[in-house]
Amino acid sequence: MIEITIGIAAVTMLGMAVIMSYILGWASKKFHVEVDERVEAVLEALPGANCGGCGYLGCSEYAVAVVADNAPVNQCPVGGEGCANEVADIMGVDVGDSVPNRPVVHCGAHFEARQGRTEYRGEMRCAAANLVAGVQGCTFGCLGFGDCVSACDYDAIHIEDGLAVVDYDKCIGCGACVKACPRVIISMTDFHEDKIPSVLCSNLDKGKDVNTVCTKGCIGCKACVKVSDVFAMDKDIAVANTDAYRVEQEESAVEGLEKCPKDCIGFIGKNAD
Amino acid sequence: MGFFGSKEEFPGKGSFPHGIHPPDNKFYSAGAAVEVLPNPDKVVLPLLQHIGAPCEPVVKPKQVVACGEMVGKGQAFVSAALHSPVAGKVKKNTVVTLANGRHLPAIEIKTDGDQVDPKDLWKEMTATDWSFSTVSDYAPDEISKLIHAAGIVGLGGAAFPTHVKVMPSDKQLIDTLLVNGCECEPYLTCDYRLMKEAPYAIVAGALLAGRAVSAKEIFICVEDNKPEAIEALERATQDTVVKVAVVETKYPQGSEKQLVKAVLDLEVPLGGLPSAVGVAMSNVGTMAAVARGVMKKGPLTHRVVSVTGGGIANPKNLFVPIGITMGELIDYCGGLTQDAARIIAGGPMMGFAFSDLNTPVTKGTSGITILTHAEAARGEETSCVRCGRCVDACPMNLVPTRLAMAARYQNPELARQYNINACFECGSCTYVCPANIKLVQLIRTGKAQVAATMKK
Amino acid sequence: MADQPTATERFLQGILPENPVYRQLLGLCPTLAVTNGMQPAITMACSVAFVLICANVVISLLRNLLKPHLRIVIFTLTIATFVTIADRVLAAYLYQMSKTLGPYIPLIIVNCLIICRCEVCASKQSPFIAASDALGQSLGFGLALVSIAAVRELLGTGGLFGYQLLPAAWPDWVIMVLPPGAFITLGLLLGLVNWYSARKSGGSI
Amino acid sequence: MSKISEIEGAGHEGPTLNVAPSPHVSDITFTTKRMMTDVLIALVPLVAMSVFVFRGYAVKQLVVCVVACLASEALFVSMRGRKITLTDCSAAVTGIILALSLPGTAPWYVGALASFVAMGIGKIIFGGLGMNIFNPAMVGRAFVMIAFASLMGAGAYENPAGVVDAISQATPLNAFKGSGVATSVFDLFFGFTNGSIGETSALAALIGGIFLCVRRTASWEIPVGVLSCVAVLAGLADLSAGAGGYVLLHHLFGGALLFGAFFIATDPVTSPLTPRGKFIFGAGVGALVMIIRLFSGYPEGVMFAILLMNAVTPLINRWTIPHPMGDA
Amino acid sequence: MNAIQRTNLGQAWLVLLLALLFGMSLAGVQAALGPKIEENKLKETLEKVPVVILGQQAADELNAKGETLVITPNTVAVEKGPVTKYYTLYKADFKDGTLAGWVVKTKGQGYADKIELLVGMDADAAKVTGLFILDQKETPGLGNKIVEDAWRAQYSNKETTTPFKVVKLATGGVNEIDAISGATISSKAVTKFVNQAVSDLKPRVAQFKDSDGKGVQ
Amino acid sequence: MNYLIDIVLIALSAAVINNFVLYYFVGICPFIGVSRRVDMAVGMGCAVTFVISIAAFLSWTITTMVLIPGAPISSFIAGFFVSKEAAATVDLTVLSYIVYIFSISSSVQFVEMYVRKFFPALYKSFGVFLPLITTNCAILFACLTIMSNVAGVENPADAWDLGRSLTLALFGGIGFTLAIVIMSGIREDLDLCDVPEPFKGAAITLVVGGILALAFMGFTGVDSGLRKAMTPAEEVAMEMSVEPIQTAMIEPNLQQQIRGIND
Repeated sequence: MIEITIGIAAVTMLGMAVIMSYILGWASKKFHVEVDERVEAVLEALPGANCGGCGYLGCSEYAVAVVADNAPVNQCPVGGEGCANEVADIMGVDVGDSVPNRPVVHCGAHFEARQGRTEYRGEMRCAAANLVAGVQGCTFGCLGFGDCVSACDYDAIHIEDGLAVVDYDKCIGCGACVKACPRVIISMTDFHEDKIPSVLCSNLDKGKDVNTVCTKGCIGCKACVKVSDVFAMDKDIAVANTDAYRVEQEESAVEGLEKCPKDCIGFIGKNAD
Repeated sequence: MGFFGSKEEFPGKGSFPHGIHPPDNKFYSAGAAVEVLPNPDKVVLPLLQHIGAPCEPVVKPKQVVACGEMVGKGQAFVSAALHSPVAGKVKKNTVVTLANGRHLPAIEIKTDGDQVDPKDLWKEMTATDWSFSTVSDYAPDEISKLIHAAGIVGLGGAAFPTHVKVMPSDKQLIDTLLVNGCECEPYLTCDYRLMKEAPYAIVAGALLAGRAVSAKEIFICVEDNKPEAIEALERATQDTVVKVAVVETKYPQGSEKQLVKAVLDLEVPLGGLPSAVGVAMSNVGTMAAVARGVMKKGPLTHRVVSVTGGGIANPKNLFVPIGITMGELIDYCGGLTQDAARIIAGGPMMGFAFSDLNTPVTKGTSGITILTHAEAARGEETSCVRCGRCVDACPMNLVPTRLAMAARYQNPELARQYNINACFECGSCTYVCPANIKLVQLIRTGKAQVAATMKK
Repeated sequence: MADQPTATERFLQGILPENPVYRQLLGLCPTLAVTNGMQPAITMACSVAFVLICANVVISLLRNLLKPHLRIVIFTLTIATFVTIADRVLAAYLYQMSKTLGPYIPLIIVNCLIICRCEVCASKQSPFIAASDALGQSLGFGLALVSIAAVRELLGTGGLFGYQLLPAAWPDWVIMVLPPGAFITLGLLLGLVNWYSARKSGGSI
Repeated sequence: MSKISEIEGAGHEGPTLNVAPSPHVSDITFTTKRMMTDVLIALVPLVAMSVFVFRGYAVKQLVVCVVACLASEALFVSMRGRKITLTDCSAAVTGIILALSLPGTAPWYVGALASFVAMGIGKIIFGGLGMNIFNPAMVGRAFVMIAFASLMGAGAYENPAGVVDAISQATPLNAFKGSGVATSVFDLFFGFTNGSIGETSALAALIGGIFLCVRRTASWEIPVGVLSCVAVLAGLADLSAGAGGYVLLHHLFGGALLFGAFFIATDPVTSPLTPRGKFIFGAGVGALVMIIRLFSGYPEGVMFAILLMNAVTPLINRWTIPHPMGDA
Repeated sequence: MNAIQRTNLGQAWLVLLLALLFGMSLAGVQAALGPKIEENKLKETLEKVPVVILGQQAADELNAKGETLVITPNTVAVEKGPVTKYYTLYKADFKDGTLAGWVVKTKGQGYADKIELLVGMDADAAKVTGLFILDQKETPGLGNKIVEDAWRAQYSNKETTTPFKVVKLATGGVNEIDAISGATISSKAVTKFVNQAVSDLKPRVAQFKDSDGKGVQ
Repeated sequence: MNYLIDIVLIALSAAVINNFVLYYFVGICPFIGVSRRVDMAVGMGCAVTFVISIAAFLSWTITTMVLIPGAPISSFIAGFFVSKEAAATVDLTVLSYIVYIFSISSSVQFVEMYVRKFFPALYKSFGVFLPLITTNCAILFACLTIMSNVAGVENPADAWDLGRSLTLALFGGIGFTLAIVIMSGIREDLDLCDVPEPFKGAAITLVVGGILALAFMGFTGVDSGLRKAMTPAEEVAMEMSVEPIQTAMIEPNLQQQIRGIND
């Protein structure tokens, strides 16, 4: 009796398995849909748990997103690091070896430097305050309400005395603050060295107009450009050529920095005072 | 409903759904007759005072310009020319920040040489001898060209170039011209004084504009809290096709979509202009400027500005050159009082607060409202309790709290679902909000977010 | 590939840092369903441990034979087999408990925790490592179940394992042993765990 | 410009200017606090009636719930490190509504736990005032209703040894569901029956509710939706099953219907935003109340109905986005 | 070889092998444990039969003596108009062959879910000897009080001549059952099932008096 | 009439009263994972409802045809080897779990491929949810419930037919959809709320789920209330009647006779 039950159980299971795999195999050929082979490859590399932990609807959607929309390769919580590396290999994404790309705030004015700052009674966010004239005299500089701070997931940017300051030890260069700034004074810059010189002003007006709104604004006097080739003029504002900057030029940059009558050039980055 | 207007005169109900009834506070300056300001030492003319493309300067520094000479040329179709209100010498190019936050290049002119007395201009305006009969002498496209040449834009606040509005068009037939004299903004009285003191110029302008668009009917729409203006206009419109439509005093009655609804019972399609339903609309001040621009060939160089509110020593209505700084106007009206709290370009509902008194008066500046601390008082912001007051107030039938929260929590998708772009920022929701949330400001940031995602 | 954790590390990881319930939110169905008492919770934890360990070891032994597109089928087959065995054993030796747990024992088959461990660990590691990983994960799962069950049973019946612990005047919060109590308890405990780990890493509320 | 520059000069006695977004004026007479005060005023007739009918029982519940609500709000808000905002009166409103929805016989810990849950799980966990999805008072009440079923169930309202007349009777709805006995409509209207301490008097609920609607603190669409839907369904039930002495008015005046319709369902935070949505919400509450009253094991369904409709409020909002003016 | 590999079945050889193995092993497990499980199922009911018929004390005494009742299960179908209701009726005999009593297994809709219960009757079905709730999911704290001894004891040793009746406050009437406070529905449901079972089976038990299990095999 | 009442009550019970998610806790993973947006929730709900119906059909068929003792197919096969009577006792229910999960995953895969090939638009809107469903407990739970009502019943007349099974599955799926759509609506609103940091995400979702479960408890007993309301009065009287209409049939019990407890 037991033998019979075991036998029939085995036959049933085998029969089912044969039928199912035959039908599925037939279907996979019959219903084959052409897809990007990288999608298939990524899908293979993913665990296939379809847990939705990546924020996409299952593994296949994530695979499509990786291939088509350049979604980050490390989103799979089930597969973890190993899986991320495999996916990265398929996609040919270069993970290491690049120069750190970090945000730079192009404004150096704290509260006391800002002329014509008024009491503002509105929504305390930069995006909102930017719509009201006269929150401060300068229409270019940092508003200091910290939209960038709330955009940062890494606690790497703070408002200090009315000015956004990046903490380069914590910053991972995700660029969220750049997107958050309504005045577009934060830009992503390659840090070839730990600290780089930067012109801490974004005011494009002529010197006279700058002076009426800020005591630390670039007035386009060209003092820095004259003594150092690190700096160049872009119409009425000086800019630091950070892409070409290397540590050997530090002395030259310091010279330009010291020449600035408005004290609006500084070093930024790790270990910068 | 109206004092004078009877229901039969226009198809609408004289009102629109929702809206609010803020105290109008027009008593400050309603009684003050328009005074003419003497020419200032200098004027600053920003190169973009209208909606559209900025104009190109046609003068060089140190050049001497005459009174009314063109200094900026509108190159694009939607643009307006700029004329100097004074004779003088062009100084170095400069930049100014307008009250609405725009940071722009500007032409500064130092007053020098032979001046036209602005009093004469005002006299011309208030004259009763505007000849209505000569209107038919002008061809429609000639009117439009003359308006373009005079650099006339909407003087109600939006500053849309008027020649575009009155351009005769085969595509969009216009039946009705609505002349907007509602002035629903509290405090402001410049349109009221103009209607009272210069009704004939307004009617002449309306007839000209009506001819330009071949309108069959012309209504001058006035709220029922301005009986004297209505009376003056009734007198001026006698024996003309122009009718005075009296509408309910309600904010924002002066908004174009709401006025079309109130007077003609038509709904302007979402995202469309009144022309989509065969309506052209223009402000009373614009009409007066049109009359002068067409009949006297005089460019738009001066306008009426109210300086009003509890924070100014002597509230006045002034006839001022465009380009004069706000500070001079305040100065002329006796300066600020001790409890002045906020200076606003425009009215308190949609105007822009500013702090730099060097901000120039532009074509769109209808007034300067100076509020005291008590008038500008606003409770501390608390949480939204979703009471729905803003929904009841919104003249566009939107859900402002949702729009604001979508903006605050940066959810442009939700904002779009709730039709954020239909909002024209009238401020009714913020006025009624019991939680004192800055709804309009948030909605404005939301619009920016939506625009940013649309671009992607 | 990065350094693979050792067997001990994997074991320890599973208990707290990668707790299947509190950190990975895996296997919530049984977590909610059987935690109205300590006894069913512990029985469930043991069943899951049995299935997880057996499945992990078997999959680990088969790992070189797995074909990518068929691996999930094989996982489910293996898991279902061991679940059936666990179910039958419970029915034979702990009949009342098996009745109490009802369909939640067979539902272990679709417990994401097990598929996840098979995928992440067992299909790539040797049987020993796989077993220690499974043990750690099941311990973590058990801990989570016991913690929830403790709160629910204590508040809901005034005692643990059926023994009265709180004073007799304690009014039993019947809701705690009912479905809403399960959701709310797990939600609050999850919040507590998040708060604690955030505080440890210096975040604020 | 001389005078202006004097005014502008910093540090002088001149006016202090500020800037703000438009609009620059606001209706300062109508604030959130005034809304809450309105609700408190509207609750006065109900509180008075409950104290009149239930005497000490009512006073005890009111004190326990209000104190517990204020204390838990303070506790939870300070746990989040936020400013304590007891002065907005919202916690007090929740406390009173919660107390009014409890039976007079319930022991003190029922009210205390309900308040604690209402504030914690019903309100603060969602972010505090204005953020909660469910009506906090109803979350608290539902929690204790299930937790202490024997103290909160229909039968528990009766206490033969009670010193107050009302409390020794069965609640009207339970009397009907259990044994088919219909209480007189007169008693239901004035409130001389047993029940949750605040729900008995239809008259008091009507007075307070109409006050709220007139003040526009509550939207009239919701009570109208609830009552019209209940009236229609109760009428149909009467017609189909034969009233058994229990008529439409019993359904309208009995139980917590009026109290719920005017005071709990109208909670603006947890009801839809638009007038149309509010009416749908009200009608949904009415329908669920009747389903639960007629078919389920519970004699009364106002609490469950409101919680269920609170849950679908986001969906109602989503599906009743008004068409802006000019949108075809 | 390649041809085989390319076919679907060839690819899935491991699946097939495992299916075969697992199927066999499961059948083996079932064969080993199946009887035990079946026994558990029966025991669950049968264990209660002496208690329900004789009462806890007498059952314990019997147990202490090492004696057991001989229990014969029967299925009874009662047709009531369109519906047919099935009961499991257990006949319990003492070792000496005398009839000890009857136990009916019945179930029906309670407040939350089905309630399954055993009703014991004496040899003539003249008295209800006891009640046992096998399975219920009534509200904890309220309806689930039906399992408590004190409440169930109300049914013991009551004549079956009048149906049981649920009352809120017992007035001392015949066969009155005190409702559980706040759980009238559960109390009524159980009482209804008892009344039904008694009325349906009381006239039938005589037909089973002769069946001793062997007879009906 | 009775059958109809049965169907209505099974449907109501599965969809609302004993909601799969809020009462039985099955399908919690997608309930928390895929409830962030309403349109996703609707897609997920539809996909689950669809698959659960297919799975119910398969499991009912396999259970009655193959697994239960005396099932036609297995006893036919067994009949080759042993006597008819012995073949009828072959009990394969031990295989049920493995067979169910096997058929669920295969049918999901099949449906996914089919939809993807022939209805790409449909696939885009709800097909992407299909693979997520294999590991959704709700499907297996429905199969198990059907099994316990087919194989575990004592009286053959109580065993569910295909209609009841499909009703359970379909309305179980609808109940799941209801719960997940309500939850997604709430979660979209929660995005605009200042939820304390530790509670963001799954924790607040679970708490909301708890309150939802609380609210759904209001429906407890609606099924018996409805049954009472729907059953004609004379039938109630008949069921309660003391005298059966027809003579009772006597059937030998199939169960093995057990003597005493300790044998």
